[in-house]
Amino acid sequence: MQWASWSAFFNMGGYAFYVWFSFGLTALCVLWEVYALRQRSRDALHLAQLLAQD
Amino acid sequence: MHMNWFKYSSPQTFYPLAGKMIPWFFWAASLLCAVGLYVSFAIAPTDFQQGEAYRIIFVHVPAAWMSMFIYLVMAGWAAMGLALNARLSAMMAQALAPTGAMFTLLALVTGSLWGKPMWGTWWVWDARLTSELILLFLYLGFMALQSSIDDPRRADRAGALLALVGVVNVPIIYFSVKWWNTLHQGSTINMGVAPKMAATMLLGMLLMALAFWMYSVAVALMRVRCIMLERERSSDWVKALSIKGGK
Amino acid sequence: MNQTWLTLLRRDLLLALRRRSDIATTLFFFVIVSSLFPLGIGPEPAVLSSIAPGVLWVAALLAGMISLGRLFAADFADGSLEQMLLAPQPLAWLVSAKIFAHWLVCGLPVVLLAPLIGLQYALPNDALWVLVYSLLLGTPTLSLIGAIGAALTLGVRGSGLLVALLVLPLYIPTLIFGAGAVAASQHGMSAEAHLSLLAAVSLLSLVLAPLATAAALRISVE
Amino acid sequence: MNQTWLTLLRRDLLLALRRRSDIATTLFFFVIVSSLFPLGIGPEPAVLSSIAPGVLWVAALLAGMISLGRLFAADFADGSLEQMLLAPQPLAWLVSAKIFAHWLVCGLPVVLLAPLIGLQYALPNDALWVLVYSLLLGTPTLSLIGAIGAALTLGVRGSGLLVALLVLPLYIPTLIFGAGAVAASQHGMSAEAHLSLLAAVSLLSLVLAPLATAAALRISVE
Amino acid sequence: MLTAQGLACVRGDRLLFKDLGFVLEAGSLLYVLGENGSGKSSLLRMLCGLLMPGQGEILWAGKSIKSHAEQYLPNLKYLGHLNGLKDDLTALENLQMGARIAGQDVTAAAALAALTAIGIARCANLPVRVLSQGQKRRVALAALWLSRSPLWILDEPFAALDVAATEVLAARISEHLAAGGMTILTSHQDVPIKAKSTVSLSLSA
Amino acid sequence: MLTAQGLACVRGDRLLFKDLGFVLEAGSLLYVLGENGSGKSSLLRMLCGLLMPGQGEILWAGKSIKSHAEQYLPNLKYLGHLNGLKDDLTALENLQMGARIAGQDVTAAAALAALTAIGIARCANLPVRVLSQGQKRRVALAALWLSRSPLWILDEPFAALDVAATEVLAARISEHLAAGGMTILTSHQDVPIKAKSTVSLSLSA
Ligand code: HEM
Ligand SMILES: Nc1ncnc2c1ncn2[C@@H]1O[C@H](COP(=O)(O)OP(=O)(O)OP(=O)(O)O)[C@@H](O)[C@H]1O
Ligand SMILES: Nc1ncnc2c1ncn2[C@@H]1O[C@H](COP(=O)(O)OP(=O)(O)OP(=O)(O)O)[C@@H](O)[C@H]1O
Ligand SMILES: [Mg+2]
Ligand SMILES: [Mg+2]
Repeated sequence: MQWASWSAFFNMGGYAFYVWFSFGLTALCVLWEVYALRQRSRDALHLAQLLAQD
Repeated sequence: MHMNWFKYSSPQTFYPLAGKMIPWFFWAASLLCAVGLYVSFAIAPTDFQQGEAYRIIFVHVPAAWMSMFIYLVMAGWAAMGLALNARLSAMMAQALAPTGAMFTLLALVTGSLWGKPMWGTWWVWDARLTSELILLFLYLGFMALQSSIDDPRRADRAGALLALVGVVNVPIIYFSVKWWNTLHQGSTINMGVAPKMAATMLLGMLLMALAFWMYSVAVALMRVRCIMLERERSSDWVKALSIKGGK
Repeated sequence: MNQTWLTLLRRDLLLALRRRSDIATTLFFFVIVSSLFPLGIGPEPAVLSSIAPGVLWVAALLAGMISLGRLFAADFADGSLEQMLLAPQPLAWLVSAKIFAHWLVCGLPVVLLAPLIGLQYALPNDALWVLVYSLLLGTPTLSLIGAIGAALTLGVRGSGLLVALLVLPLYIPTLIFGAGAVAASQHGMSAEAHLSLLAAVSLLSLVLAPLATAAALRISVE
Repeated sequence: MNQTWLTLLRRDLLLALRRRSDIATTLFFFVIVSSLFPLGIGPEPAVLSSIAPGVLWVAALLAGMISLGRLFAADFADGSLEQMLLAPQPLAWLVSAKIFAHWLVCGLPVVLLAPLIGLQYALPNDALWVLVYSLLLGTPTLSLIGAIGAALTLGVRGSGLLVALLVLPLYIPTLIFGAGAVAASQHGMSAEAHLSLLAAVSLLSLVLAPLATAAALRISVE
Repeated sequence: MLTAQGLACVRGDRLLFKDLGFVLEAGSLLYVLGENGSGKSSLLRMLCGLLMPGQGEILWAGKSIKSHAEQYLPNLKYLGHLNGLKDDLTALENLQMGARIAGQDVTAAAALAALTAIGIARCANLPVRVLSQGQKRRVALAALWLSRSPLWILDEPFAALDVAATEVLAARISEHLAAGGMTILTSHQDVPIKAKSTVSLSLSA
Repeated sequence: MLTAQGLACVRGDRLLFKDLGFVLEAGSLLYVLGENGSGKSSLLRMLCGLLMPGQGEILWAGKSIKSHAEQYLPNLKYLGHLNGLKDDLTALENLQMGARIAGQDVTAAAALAALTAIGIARCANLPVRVLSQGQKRRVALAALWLSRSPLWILDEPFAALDVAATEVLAARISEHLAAGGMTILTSHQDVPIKAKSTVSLSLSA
């Protein structure tokens, strides 16, 4: 383990913004994609249900 | 054998099958990601030239790899869809595109975030950066074409053809951009100069790339399920499914 | 009066939202066109930054122009346009709602994205801000003037090229003042004069363009 | 085989002749776009001449792209396209006649006019010649690759913008080699390498594009 | 009261009709007949002010509809060959927004009631894109249940409708006429509509 | 001999027909009937190879028209809803160039004779743009007088034609059938055509 402390870890040798932004953005994109797909599948099923009642 | 393939390539049977596979891929992705992150942050040593900023490669490079890999896979599915007139293949191609575009965008953004501390600028018209940007355009063209054709079968086939044309062009574009860049000798910065990587760094990148790969499969399967539902919304199996609540 | 206007605006925005890829296309056209120039001209940051104002503004112009096809064509094809013509409100007023929606959907994203492309062209920070201001003042003019061209070429064969011919010459003052503002700030001068001229052109077209567009629509719908 | 090909070519040229304004429009678009830059960038000859290769080539690219709408759309609308699909000759072969006609009508005039615009950009004589050669070698590729995009977007909503998105990224190698050739000769280097690469891209697209276009047409006509 | 005097229509280089005139009083129905291409739609568009007459004048309450458009248009409900629906909006949204753009405030409940009246309440929340031709036409026609305009101009309203919907619509038109409204109609079918007075106007190609 | 087996057609998400099959022998006529939107045009385009069947196969002389297109297409003359005429060319130019593109050499005299046969020789040198709908249709149909293909596929050929032209065309089709040709036809009118054998195929919407 090469981090003296948690704050050193979060500081990333002064590059915190760049590193955490990169990882954070990636995480955000991934989570958003999964969420959007769940929503889309729900919508599609809902529409099918409306059509089924027709 | 091929009987089986045709059986599973019908949406009705593939839909539940994909549903069963998705959690496995997600678990694999999470696990690989956890280990990969541990390696990237806890084990991989600090780079003596770039300091901690280099840790961005653990998302940047896997994302860049995936962006190219997914394009190839997409073109493969597209070719198969065209050749065999298989609906599922075309749907897979369509399902992969947004994820590929997302990774391309991530590669661009994380690359910029890396470039700022390393080069002092967010962007240079370097060959690799430029061709990554063009790859993004190719993805977007594919998606835009598919979404603006209303007839799904036609959209599939038109998209597949475009993907194939793109795949022929990707190497040409890549080499032309490279050549353009070396000729103008504009940027002295070259990504090739990155120092020889330590084995642990490589391991971290590989693990993250594998995690992204598993994630891509899971997400593509989710999306293909959505596409099936939307396309076959008036078929009996989707109606039955929707009344059961989508399980 | 306001209710009809707001409804039209809301409807057009809702439609754009339901077809998100349409918004993206204009934006990416802007991005692609402005990325073509470095490929043609070469990657040296100094050269690029010196031509950036002109190039970015021309790209915005072309993106604005090429998206005009969407302004009235769909309404014309599905009959909502004739319903709009029969609404009791003054047509020019309703038209302004549609133009505003078009700007929100096609112009504003370009304004917001432009600084990012400006970064790729190694524009200094101040110039980036002026770029945003100038686009903010100038792109509405593009939508306003473009609407006249779009209305005139409704239902005409090969309308894409025709609209370009009609509209591009009218865009020239906007281009000159817009690019001039950015270039001025790049050279350490004040961009105010250019920006106020740009605002003046905007105001003028804000007053006149809806009237001209309304007249053109009446002709095209016959 | 040849007779059908020649008839198609003759028919398309005859049609272009009967509608001369169509030829003029592409040309004017090229002229307008390439004249926008001096307006946006400023009149210094040194700057202009250094960006001329890129700007002229991008203008040629955009003019080529914007004229694509005419390649198949009219035939699609009036039913001649389906008759062409039912001709006993290989479709790709027939398509090549149409593409050639398109190039003669939209590409060649641009090639011929380009040196004039080049003069306005203070390009030296040698570079002007290289500009003509490079356009002569490169514009056919624009028509060829563009044909694929035009065929894919036939009858599609908002096809003008879409075709731009599809086709512009594929134009990039042509742009790079074409503008590179002119820039090389401007800097006193030999343009041969660029020109031969341009020719290679042309040849490759000459072989592949008609096939892809034919496949795309079959898909679009369904 | 709508009056037309000496109307003439030229399309391309063909004269479709000339010297056409009529007076339409409250409660009466005008049937415009003629073959394909005889100029029925052109006449109706003229009466809306969408098409300028080659000659002649159209008056609403004695005033030219051209120069007094603001007074005329609130009294008019026009339905052409095209439905004027947005594919990406739902039936309900289309109906409600359409009414608002025509300057009329309509609640969701009222719009739903109109859709119910013409028998497509079930499709209220579906995007119009997925509806069949006849269903789309019904959504467009549902606006007639919301309309408070005295003058209706309907171009082939029965096209693409099945028997049930045709009856419902005919009943609605009769009701409108009974309440003192006016209707101008073209149709290739023969649909019985009750009216105080019915005038037929025949255009020959 | 044209054979269709187990054809199915899906447009959008609707199944228009399935399990459709027939055999068409030399000298016989196939009438395709059905309402608007029932899939007649789609079927005809399938038989030309313009539309891929969702299922099933189409054989010409026992060989798939898909894989043996070069052998099939010279035997086929198709006329769809669209006339395939160029507005800016004259009737004569259109006819002659159309035949050449279909791989057939046709002299101006022969083309003029065809135009005479269908009664629009007078319009031969006018650009098609100025012709009326029915005249345009006749120019397109004149190609049938030049055609040497045994199989004709005609989508509503009588639409927009007046009585005289309808008779001339019906006679031409009968003659073609008598000479051992085959014809597939859709029409909303009832036009008598003499044939060795006539088959009706009814599509239901
Ligand atoms: C917007 C900026 C950037 C983009 C679009 C970008 C794009 C890419 C791409 C596409 C790859 C994969 C190429 C391959 O594996 O052959 C890659 C890998 C890589 N990039 Fe970047 N990059 C950017 C910025 C940077 C910066 C600033 C650096 C470091 C100074 C960098 C260092 C690397 C390294 C070391 C690799 C791995 C190379 C290898 O594994 O062969 N990149 N990048
Ligand atoms: N915009 C136009 N320009 C020129 N001519 C037109 C235009 N619109 C219609 N026409 C012509 O005017 C004539 C009358 O058209 P109109 O649509 O009024 O006929 P209609 O009686 O409504 O026919 P239908 O029963 O088919 O609806 C037709 O011959 C048509 O070709
Ligand atoms: N390109 C297409 N994409 C999706 N659906 C289509 C397409 N073309 C036609 N359809 C639909 O297929 C159905 C059949 O169309 P088709 O043109 O074959 O009917 P038809 O029997 O020829 O009708 P008509 O008598 O009006 O000519 C219609 O419901 C139509 O809306
Ligand atoms: Mg009509
Ligand atoms: Mg039909």
